[in-house]
Amino acid sequence: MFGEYSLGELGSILVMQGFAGLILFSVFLLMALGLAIIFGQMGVINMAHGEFMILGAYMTYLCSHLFEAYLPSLYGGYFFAAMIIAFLAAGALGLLVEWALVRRLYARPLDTLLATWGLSLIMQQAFRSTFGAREVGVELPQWMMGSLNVTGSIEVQINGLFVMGLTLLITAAVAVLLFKSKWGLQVRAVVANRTMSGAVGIDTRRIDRLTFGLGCGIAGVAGSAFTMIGSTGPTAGQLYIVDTFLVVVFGGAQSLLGTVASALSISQSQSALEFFLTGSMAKVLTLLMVIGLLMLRPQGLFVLKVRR
Amino acid sequence: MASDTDFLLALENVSVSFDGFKAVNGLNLYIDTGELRVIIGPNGAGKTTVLDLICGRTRVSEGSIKFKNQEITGRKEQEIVRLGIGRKFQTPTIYEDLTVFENLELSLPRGRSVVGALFWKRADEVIQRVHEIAATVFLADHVDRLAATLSHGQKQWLEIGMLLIQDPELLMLDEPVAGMSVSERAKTAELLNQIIKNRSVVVIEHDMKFVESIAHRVTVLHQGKVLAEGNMQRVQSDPKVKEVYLGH
Amino acid sequence: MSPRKPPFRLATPSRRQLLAGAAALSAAAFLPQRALADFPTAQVNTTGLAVTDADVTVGILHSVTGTMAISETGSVEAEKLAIEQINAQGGVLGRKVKFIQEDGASDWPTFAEKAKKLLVNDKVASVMGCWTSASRKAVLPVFEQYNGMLYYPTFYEGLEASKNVIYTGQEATQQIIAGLNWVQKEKNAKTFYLLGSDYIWPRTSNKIARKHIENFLKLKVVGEEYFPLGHTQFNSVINKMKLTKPDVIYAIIVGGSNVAFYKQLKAAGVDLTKQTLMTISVTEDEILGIGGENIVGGYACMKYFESLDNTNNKSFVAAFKKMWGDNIVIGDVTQAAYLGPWLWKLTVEKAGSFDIDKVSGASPGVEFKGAPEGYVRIHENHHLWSKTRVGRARADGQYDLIYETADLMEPDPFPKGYQ
Amino acid sequence: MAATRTDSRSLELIGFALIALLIMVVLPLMLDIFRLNLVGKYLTYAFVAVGLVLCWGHTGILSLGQGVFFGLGGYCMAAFLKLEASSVENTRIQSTPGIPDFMDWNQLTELPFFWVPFKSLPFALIAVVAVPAIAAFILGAAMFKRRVGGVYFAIITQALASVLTILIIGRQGYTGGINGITDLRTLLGWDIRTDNAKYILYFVCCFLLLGIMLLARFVLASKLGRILVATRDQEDRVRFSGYDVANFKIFVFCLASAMAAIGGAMFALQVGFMSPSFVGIVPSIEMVIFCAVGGRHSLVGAVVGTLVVNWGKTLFSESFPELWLFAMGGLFIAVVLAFPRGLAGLVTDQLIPRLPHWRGWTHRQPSPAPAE
Repeated sequence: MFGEYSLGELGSILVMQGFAGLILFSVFLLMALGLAIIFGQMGVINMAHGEFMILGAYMTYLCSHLFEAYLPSLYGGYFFAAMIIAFLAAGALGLLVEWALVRRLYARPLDTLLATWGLSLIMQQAFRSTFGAREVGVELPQWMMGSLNVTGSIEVQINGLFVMGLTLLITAAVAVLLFKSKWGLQVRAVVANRTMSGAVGIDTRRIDRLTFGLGCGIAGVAGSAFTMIGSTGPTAGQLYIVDTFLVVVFGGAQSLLGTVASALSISQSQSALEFFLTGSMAKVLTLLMVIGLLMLRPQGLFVLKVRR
Repeated sequence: MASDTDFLLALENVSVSFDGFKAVNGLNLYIDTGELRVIIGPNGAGKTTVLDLICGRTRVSEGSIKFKNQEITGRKEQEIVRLGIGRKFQTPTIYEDLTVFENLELSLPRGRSVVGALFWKRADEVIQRVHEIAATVFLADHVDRLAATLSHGQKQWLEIGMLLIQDPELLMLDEPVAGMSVSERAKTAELLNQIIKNRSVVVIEHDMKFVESIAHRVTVLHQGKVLAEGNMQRVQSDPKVKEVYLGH
Repeated sequence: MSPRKPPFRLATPSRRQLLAGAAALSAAAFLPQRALADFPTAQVNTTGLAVTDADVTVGILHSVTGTMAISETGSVEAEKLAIEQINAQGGVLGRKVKFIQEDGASDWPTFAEKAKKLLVNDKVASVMGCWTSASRKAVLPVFEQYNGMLYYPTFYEGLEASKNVIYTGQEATQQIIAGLNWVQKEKNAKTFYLLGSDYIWPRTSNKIARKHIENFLKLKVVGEEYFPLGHTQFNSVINKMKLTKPDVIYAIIVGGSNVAFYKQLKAAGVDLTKQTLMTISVTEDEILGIGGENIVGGYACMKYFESLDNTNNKSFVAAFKKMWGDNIVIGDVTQAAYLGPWLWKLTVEKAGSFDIDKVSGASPGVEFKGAPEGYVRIHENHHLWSKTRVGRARADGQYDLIYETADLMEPDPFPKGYQ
Repeated sequence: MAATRTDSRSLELIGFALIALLIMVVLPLMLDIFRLNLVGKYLTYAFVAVGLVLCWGHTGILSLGQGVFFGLGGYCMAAFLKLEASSVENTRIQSTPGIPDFMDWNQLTELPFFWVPFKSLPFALIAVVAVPAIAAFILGAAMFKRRVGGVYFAIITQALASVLTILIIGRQGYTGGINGITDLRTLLGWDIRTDNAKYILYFVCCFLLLGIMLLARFVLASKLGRILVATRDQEDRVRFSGYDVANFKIFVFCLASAMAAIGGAMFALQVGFMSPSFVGIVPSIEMVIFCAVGGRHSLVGAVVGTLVVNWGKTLFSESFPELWLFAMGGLFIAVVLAFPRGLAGLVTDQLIPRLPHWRGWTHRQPSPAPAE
């Protein structure tokens, strides 16, 4: 297949393909992180996750227009403001949803899954009514476009680097929050034993709400970041759901490390398969592999053995 | 590895660890036919885990468990049940959406395959047996009630009844009197004394008074190991036991 | 989005719409005016269609909800504009055109149901509708069974010709061959990389493209690849293209994937002003989502661009924006949808009857000189003779016309040698 | 719980009779064939909903991939019909006459081997049930034996729906691709597109649905039905009563899938085509919605829920297309939050206890007393 290319060419493609895999990894991880936090805390999948991401994307779109109109001099930096606004907007909506919907369903995880699906329908139509049915184009500041020349033949995408950096930052922040902060301690306590945590004075409802809000907020940031690589439209959130859910489920509940490892393994295999097969077949094979592995390790790849 | 045994149940050198923590550590435990054994021990001593190991809910990391001189480690729960081991859980585990009658009927050791269950007939002997057991566990007047509407004590009895109807050779009860009123406890003790006549029973219990009222032999577990074994008096006077368990 | 429409609406033009109609009047003034008295209802409607002395009812059948609403909205708008304009000119055979709009809801059986409702319950004289091939395939048996006329606006894969359908968009060979010839000649292209979303239109189109490239142009295809609909990760294929260095990237990617593809292409440092890329799936509508800055320099090959410089098009664009707002862009399909009502009107007037069989039979040879894309004519196979054009994308989301075929391209839905 | 189980049993019988009356008599008298054909299409979804009552409502297995089985059943039926419609004389203009049109467009020159058996109607009819049931068996065995359940099962079935959709769309030479298998005409020479045929098919569909409801009723009323409920509430206890829980789950999942598949086959017959848009994630979840709205525990409720939601969808999308998704989403949230037992629960929990005569109207039958 590659006989006609020089070794140097193949080498640089290999490097770039590795980089593409890393970008895919960052994308998967960023998509899945918010969901994983919620899944770990409540054991439930938020089916409106994709719509929270798109909310973040629309916030970015609005921001770019606001900056263009009122702060043209700061336009180059609008993206940072947009991410913060996306986080706040999606997080606030998440808090609201938790208060109005999810907290009533903690005893019924499958029902939460269904209720959040209903929510996703409503959010889609709300986007359509507000922003129109067409996709909107989110313009990026010039400095975020294009790629860096590492050597003559190796180029890396700036926005890919940006996504990787962002993913690293957010993952680290979540890890610090989970393992160093009081909130994280309480979250871990609630995950381990909800009743006991309540008994020792942890406000489990508050923890749930904050966790859900944080998860949705991270989804918003992810959505904001994905305006660089994907489309922004009322139904675009659906494009991400299967991948996201699989990453989270594959990683297993209650394990941040699991989510990271799962995103890494899925993205690497997909990226490698894509290079040798067509995109369609790579996707099918990746999904089937994940399903097959999940059957072997039903509780996810990276779950500790505990007494049930 | 393990030798042949005359005991009904023999645990030899059994260990299990959860993520590095050894919940049960080199445990040896032998139960005779017709014996009533009470296992006591402080929280986290590994009592429930021992029951989980015997009935196949948790896999042993090493060691051997033999029932009627037959290795049962690695078997599935339902197979172990079919060999004649019944298990009652700490919290009442019954089918709340079914009636008492149906709860007992489901526990009858017949029609356990898919086809058998689909074409199951309520023969007269089945009905008779269910009513018999219902009477034994003080629920004769409640057979048509939804299990969800029973009192906590009645639920515990129902679960014991569901085990009885399986007619197991070894019955394992995890805190059978937890949450019962004083009079219910007395009745339960009476019930246990009655049903152990033709089988072996392993009981986990915290309530010392209750233990005294039923126990033949007591095993004290501590940190996944047997700390002491013998009759109630001897165990209670053991200084080691006093230190870890009874002393405070 | 316009506010909700009652399902049944008498098209009484508002002042604004009247103005729009007047604009079209000048463009179409040469069309003959026929008076009601010449065409008594009993004579022009022998099969019980919804035709009275005062009006005639047609159907509009597109997705207003669901995933396809994004694409189909423009077609609905264009068809409504054309109907307003026809009414402003005095209607068809002296009758006002009323329309019943149904929502296909992006769901193919719904399309079939609604098509049947329009034909059986409402007895509409014709239907302007459908967008995806799947929806057309779903309604086709209905139109053939209940004998209706469908005016279908989208460029599509071909392999179909029905007496009950007029295809106002281009079929694949019309769109592809002229573009490939041009790119060979102008860009001196030798190697091609074919991409597409994984379904019938891109696959069929790429097949035609490959045959043309290999068998007729004697050039080389260095890669061909398909992605599931909705795919958003293209870095791997971009790397493969960097390795194979094709002279031309030939992309037929649709929907949300499109946006991801062009953004990632740009981010990977592929500059479309240097790397030739040709697409047949990106109209001005799609550029709204992609962002002009991400596709600037790319070539699109189709029959219409909003920027076409002719009087028909100028008044069409002006009327369209007056009716639907200045922010709206007009793509190839939207223009083709606009042709539907006009072609139907002209055919009815040629046939002197609303009867489906007569309209179907009279269709070949009907010409529309007022078409925004210029002159079109209906072929025997119910597709349109039309010119094919190559445009280069600008940063503002419009295309600059680079090339157009000298002659009308003949529609050839079952191309020999390309299958 | 106000109504006792015996009450709800007789209630279910009444509901069953009412449903039969509604779909067999009232609707055919009230509606023209066009609307009736629509109802027929909705009823095919009710097959899926009835299956979901078994495996979700009673056993607690939520499958978000029932569209896969609906689709497999529909494709098996459509394969037979398409082959019949693609006779050599119907397809003269093709380069290879006698094969389905989409194969010809994709340069296939002969029928793929796995299409050949579908020339036989008996084979096709068996395949309609067998193919999805075998698929469900493989999936179920792999999952339930390994004790995969709950959210994991839901997400995996959803991913499968996505895989199958990609495969059908991508392998268009063998499957008809995104356009599906269209233009189905006759069944053993009998034109299924005429009004007459549509009436007959509608009644066949009704009979099958009622038959399947009776079958489901039989299963639920048997001891197996009680084991399913027991499994949902206390899976461990069932295991410690000596049952192999996985076998029961596999059985009910296969049964539900076969039911969905029969629905799919009736869909292909009545609508006249089959396409991947009924296989994917969205239709699969919508079918769960039908079931939830009607009441996930009630067979009659599932059918009513399917009819109500679809009727609402048609009504809304004709009059207020913009509001449809709001209404659907809102309805769904409301059902899950406020009426988890759905419409059926509203009737049994709210309406019946308020009817003054009800309690005298049926009497509780005690369970059998021991024979003396």
